[in-house]
Amino acid sequence: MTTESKQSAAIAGSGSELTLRMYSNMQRIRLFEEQVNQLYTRAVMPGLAHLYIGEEAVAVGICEALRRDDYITSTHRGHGHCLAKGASPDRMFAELLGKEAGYCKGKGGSMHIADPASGNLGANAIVGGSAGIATGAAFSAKYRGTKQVAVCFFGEGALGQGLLYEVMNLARLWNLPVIYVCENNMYNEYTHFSETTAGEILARPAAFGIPSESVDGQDIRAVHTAASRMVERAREGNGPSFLLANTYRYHGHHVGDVSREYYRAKQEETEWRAMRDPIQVLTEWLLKEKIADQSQLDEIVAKAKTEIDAAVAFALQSPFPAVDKVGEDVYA
Amino acid sequence: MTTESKQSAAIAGSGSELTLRMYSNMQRIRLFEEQVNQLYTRAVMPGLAHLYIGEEAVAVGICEALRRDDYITSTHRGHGHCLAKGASPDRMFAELLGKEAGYCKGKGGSMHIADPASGNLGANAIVGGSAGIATGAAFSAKYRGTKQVAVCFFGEGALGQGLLYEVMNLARLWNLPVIYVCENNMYNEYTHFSETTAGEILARPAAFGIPSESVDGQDIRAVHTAASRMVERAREGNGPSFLLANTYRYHGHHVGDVSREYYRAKQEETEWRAMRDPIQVLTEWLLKEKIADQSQLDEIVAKAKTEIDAAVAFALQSPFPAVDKVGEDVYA
Amino acid sequence: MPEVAVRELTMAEAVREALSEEMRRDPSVFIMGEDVAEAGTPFKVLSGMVEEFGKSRVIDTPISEPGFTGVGVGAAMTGLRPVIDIMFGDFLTLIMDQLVNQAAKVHYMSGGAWKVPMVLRTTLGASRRSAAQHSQSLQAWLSHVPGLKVVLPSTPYDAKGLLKTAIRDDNPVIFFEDKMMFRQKGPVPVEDYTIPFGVADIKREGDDITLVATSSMVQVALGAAKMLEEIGVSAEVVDPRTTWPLDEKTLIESAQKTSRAIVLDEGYEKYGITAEIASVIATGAFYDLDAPVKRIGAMHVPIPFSPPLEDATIPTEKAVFEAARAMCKR
Amino acid sequence: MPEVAVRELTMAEAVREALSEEMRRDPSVFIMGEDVAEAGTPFKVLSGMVEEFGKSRVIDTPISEPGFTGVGVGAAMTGLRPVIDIMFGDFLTLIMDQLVNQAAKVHYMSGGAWKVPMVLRTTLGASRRSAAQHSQSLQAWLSHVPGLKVVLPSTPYDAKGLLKTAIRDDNPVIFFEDKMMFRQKGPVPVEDYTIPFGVADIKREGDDITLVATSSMVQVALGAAKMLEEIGVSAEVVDPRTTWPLDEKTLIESAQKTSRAIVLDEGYEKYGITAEIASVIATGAFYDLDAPVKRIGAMHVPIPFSPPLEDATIPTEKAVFEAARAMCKR
Ligand SMILES: Cc1ncc(C[n+]2csc(CCOP(=O)(O)OP(=O)(O)O)c2C)c(N)n1
Ligand SMILES: Cc1ncc(C[n+]2csc(CCOP(=O)(O)OP(=O)(O)O)c2C)c(N)n1
Ligand SMILES: [Mg+2]
Ligand SMILES: [Mg+2]
Repeated sequence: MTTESKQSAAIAGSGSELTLRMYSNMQRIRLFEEQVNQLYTRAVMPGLAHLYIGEEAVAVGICEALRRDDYITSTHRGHGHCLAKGASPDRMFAELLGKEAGYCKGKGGSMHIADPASGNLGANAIVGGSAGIATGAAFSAKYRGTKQVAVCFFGEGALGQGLLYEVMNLARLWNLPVIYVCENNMYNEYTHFSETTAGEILARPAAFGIPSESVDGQDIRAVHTAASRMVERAREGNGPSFLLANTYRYHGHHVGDVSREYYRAKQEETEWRAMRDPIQVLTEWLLKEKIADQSQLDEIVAKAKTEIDAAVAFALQSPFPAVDKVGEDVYA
Repeated sequence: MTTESKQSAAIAGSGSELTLRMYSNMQRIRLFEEQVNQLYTRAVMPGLAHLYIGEEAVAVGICEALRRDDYITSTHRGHGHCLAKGASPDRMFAELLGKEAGYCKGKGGSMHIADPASGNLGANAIVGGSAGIATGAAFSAKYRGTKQVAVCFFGEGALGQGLLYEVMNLARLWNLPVIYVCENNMYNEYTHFSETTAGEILARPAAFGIPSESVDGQDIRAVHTAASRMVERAREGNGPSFLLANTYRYHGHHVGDVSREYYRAKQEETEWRAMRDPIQVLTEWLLKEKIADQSQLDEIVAKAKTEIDAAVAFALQSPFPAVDKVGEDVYA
Repeated sequence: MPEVAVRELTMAEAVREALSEEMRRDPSVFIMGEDVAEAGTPFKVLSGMVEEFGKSRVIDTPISEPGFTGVGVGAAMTGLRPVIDIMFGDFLTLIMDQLVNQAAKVHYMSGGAWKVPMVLRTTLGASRRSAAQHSQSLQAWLSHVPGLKVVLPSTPYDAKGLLKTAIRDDNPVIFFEDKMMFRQKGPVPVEDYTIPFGVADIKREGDDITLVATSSMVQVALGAAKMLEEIGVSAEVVDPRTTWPLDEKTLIESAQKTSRAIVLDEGYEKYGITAEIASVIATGAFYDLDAPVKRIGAMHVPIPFSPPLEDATIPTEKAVFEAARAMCKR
Repeated sequence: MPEVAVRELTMAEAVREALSEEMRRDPSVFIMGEDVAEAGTPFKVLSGMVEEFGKSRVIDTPISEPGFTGVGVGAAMTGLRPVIDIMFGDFLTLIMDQLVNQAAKVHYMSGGAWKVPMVLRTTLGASRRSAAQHSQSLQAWLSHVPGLKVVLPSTPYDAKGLLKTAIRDDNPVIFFEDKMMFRQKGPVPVEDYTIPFGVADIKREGDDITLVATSSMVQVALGAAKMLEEIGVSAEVVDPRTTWPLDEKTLIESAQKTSRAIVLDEGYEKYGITAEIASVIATGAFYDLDAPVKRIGAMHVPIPFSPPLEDATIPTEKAVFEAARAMCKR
């Protein structure tokens, strides 16, 4: 499988199966999230969810540079990471609806989906809470000599958590194969990141001796190229890196956050959607480079739609866990 | 009092009352600590203590740039900070012996001495634990418009605590009058700081946009000059700074740490004592500049010795708190 | 209380009114936390306050709970009265050092020289389908710590009066608000009033059994009491209102009167609030009890997301009713 | 236990032996913490281990408790068995999020998909003149949390057997060692053995009163039992050994037999370990108790530095003796 990631690194930026797979996965995430929003508005989904729409290129561009047995840790806004790393939509929807068939038997929900089969150590509802776990997975990979890599996804709000600096220091001291991916969508909930973040973001990892880059998070080929470099570095034993991906969430902080004018301008939203949409950016490139024509792309979307619709149907019809399951899985 | 600090800043580096006062205060701290060591070996002092011997120039050089109503937070190695900020040895010794006359009525001990009268918010036995308190005192000074400054003393080991990065970010965002003083004596207990600290120390505050300098912590005139600049900056409303003072502790991590060969070479200790002693460095300068002759300096030491001996005597003869005092001061 | 003008306020409005009145009264009071200003917190408890008091007194922070709680401690030591906002009680895990090793101990360790007049507002309670990291009720941890005071209001009236007392108190006070109660209405007098700490409130008088309940569980107890009434069991509902200081006397006297007691709290039952209160009653009313004191708290599992599972972990009116019925042999 | 070769080891030696044997047996076990390698911890508990196992398995860390505890959680999820060393139990305040919101919940939140076989060794206990931030016994907090197991050994024999069980357990286990007991000797068999969790140990048989004691308090209880013997009171000393899981049956049966119980723990008494155990006994032995269950824990004050004051805050043999004498009406 190493070869796959080597190859993907090599051919990133050129036309390829990979690029079409990335196109497909971004579409799958977007369709997945649109369904989540539906399920919420239709009051079928318990609780809330944080949509990844607008940020698809980050999760997909990075996860396509990983092996299936590499690790990721995810966040409250984690559906995109989970799908990109290889989870299937049916069990994800089932989890979001609290059903027995869900990845966590309904016990975790949207903010805690995890999947050992695809190396997903889990979403986390504590901002920055998984920085230690990702770093520990990298420590473990090095200790066991498996050449696995760990990716820690977090929003720029997690830059406020001291834990991140503690583990970046450890990762550099011990030369661990971990990549810290900061998804800067510019908002910590309802507060602009400029009000919460002093100095230069990239100077923070640099202060611990960790190589860092920033990338246009809406350009999946750029994300994938940068990620592939960092994955190689980690796999070769050259230690941690930090990737700052500048991106934007189209929807509210969570599905219930609908009137947003008090913290961000409608125009800002429309501009990003119109000019910086990651799917559109890749579409234009694919067509320009003649890697695919519109009909092929439509076909991909149609396939994705079928898959997602079927997944929702599966989740809706599958049963809740029996109440007596509540006491199971507390202890291994 | 502002004038005093202005003045001290101005005349730092030239001969002066100030320089002789700094000489005297370094001697007082050293004599104080030698007595603490005695009290421990004579088994008169309960528990342990962390001696400041070798690091005197840092506390004195910085505190001489402060007003009495400025704030400091201190550490487990805090006797030097406490004396330098203006506490008196008699009540300090009384506290170290757990006596009623101590600054904390015996309830705090060596690791928790505090003194509102001299702006000492307290020593802290949690490494890095006072970073929030110092930053909060600076926030308060700004909120109340008092032009007070807060100094946060901590050892380089506290660079491992995430809290420090959280509050440096806040201090820069809110432009708070706080100075973070990292006393790098090269050891976190029994581990060399190079094993625990990745990257460049000064790059850490810089990453949060905080101006930083490093200084020879054994040259009190250099420490005082740098500190005075930072105090002025804070007082003028220009926000936080970070001072890295490179220094060395002559004794063990605590009074009981006597066989140290397994973590540091005897030669390293002797070299620092012989070539980098802060008192000796200042003495030579004072004599060379003819600011004082040996007899004047001997007189200062004699006075200091008398003061410290009297303080010890006072503490030894003063009573323990009555047992029924144990339940007082839990709630204000 | 005397005849005064009274109107209905939600719990959120009562909290906001208490904060606003205290901030008008005392310029040293300020609010600090995540999304407290324009957003007025995700629960909208503070809506409008930044408009009145400005960004210098209603302060948005980065997502740095230990950092800004520490700033609160230092500000409190130096002349201010911070009200720190911790969005979810689950995040107390991040600030235990600042609360327990710093705020709670400063006054004692300094021999009374420094004090920490800080209020820390946070939330408790499950059943919002928020899963294991956003649903805990961790009041037991803080009630265990000398130097802290712990407040658990169960009505808008209590919330306003207790919060004013908390802000005027010279010690660190942890103030827990039930997320599910924010929209619940109750009568609140127009006049200024405070409620002393350590004074339990009898929410309902009764003779056959005592239901001691905190915060969110007071409504559950009152609901169970109604059901019990229908089968002829008269239940007394007692709300300690503060777990530290704890009004042991009122709890014990009620149990002595009814000779039976059930203790309810939404925190985990094991080693929780119910353990302390049950043991206080079992000791204080030892010679009057007809049955062992019964404890009902959250099931000993992380709180699950799935609605049927989550509902099974929280004490319900029905569970309390059944337990009480059994104790009263009906 | 059967006839086996036995020698005297200190508590520190027993802990070290358990760790060393498990590390020889299982290469996935490693130790991580501050000054654990060459220094062998400030208490010298791990002296010599780095020489045998090397720096890749006995790992010195920066002073980053939340960071390296988090690394432990991630390592445990991915095939290793970390033993994390937290020098003073007081520093648990810094890692509550990693322990409570992460380690304790990962297995449940993932529906059993991931597990966290991690041991966290830390210390408890006062009377070392270390003052308020280096003397606490915070086991009550962790016993309150579903998903964690909590171990409190009181002898070298128990320490070795329980630590081996902890390392082989697939769940996060918090293992508390009393700093004052490290040099205390006791018999430890040469052969490999483990001690199951949730099984209390009767340290001394007796008929008139039950003294339930944890960790450091077991010696206090045994001392008091000796004094009681002299006045003709036969005390039974029961050590739960683990507060979660808790062997309620043995505790209750002992109290039923003696009809009187005192519960001892060095943590703060209020909302502490003694509350849960006292309430379990008061309920389980309700119809057999001649007197209310008595609780004796640390005084509700931050632990003072001054020797006469500190000594007044900790349960003593004399205090236990007096309480027991009064309960037995002698
Ligand atoms: C420790 C902690 N503090 C606060 C919260 C509440 N909260 C949930 S998401 C969020 C904002 C996170 O912003 P960011 O990290 O940028 O992620 P984004 O939502 O933008 O993807 C906050 C404050 C939390 N879950 N955890
Ligand atoms: C949070 C925390 N972790 C560990 C300790 C134990 N400890 C006390 S001092 C010390 C080393 C501190 O080193 P440094 O900060 O460089 O200060 P120095 O002793 O060198 O002055 C440690 C690890 C502590 N007191 N607090
Ligand atoms: Mg964001
Ligand atoms: Mg040091």
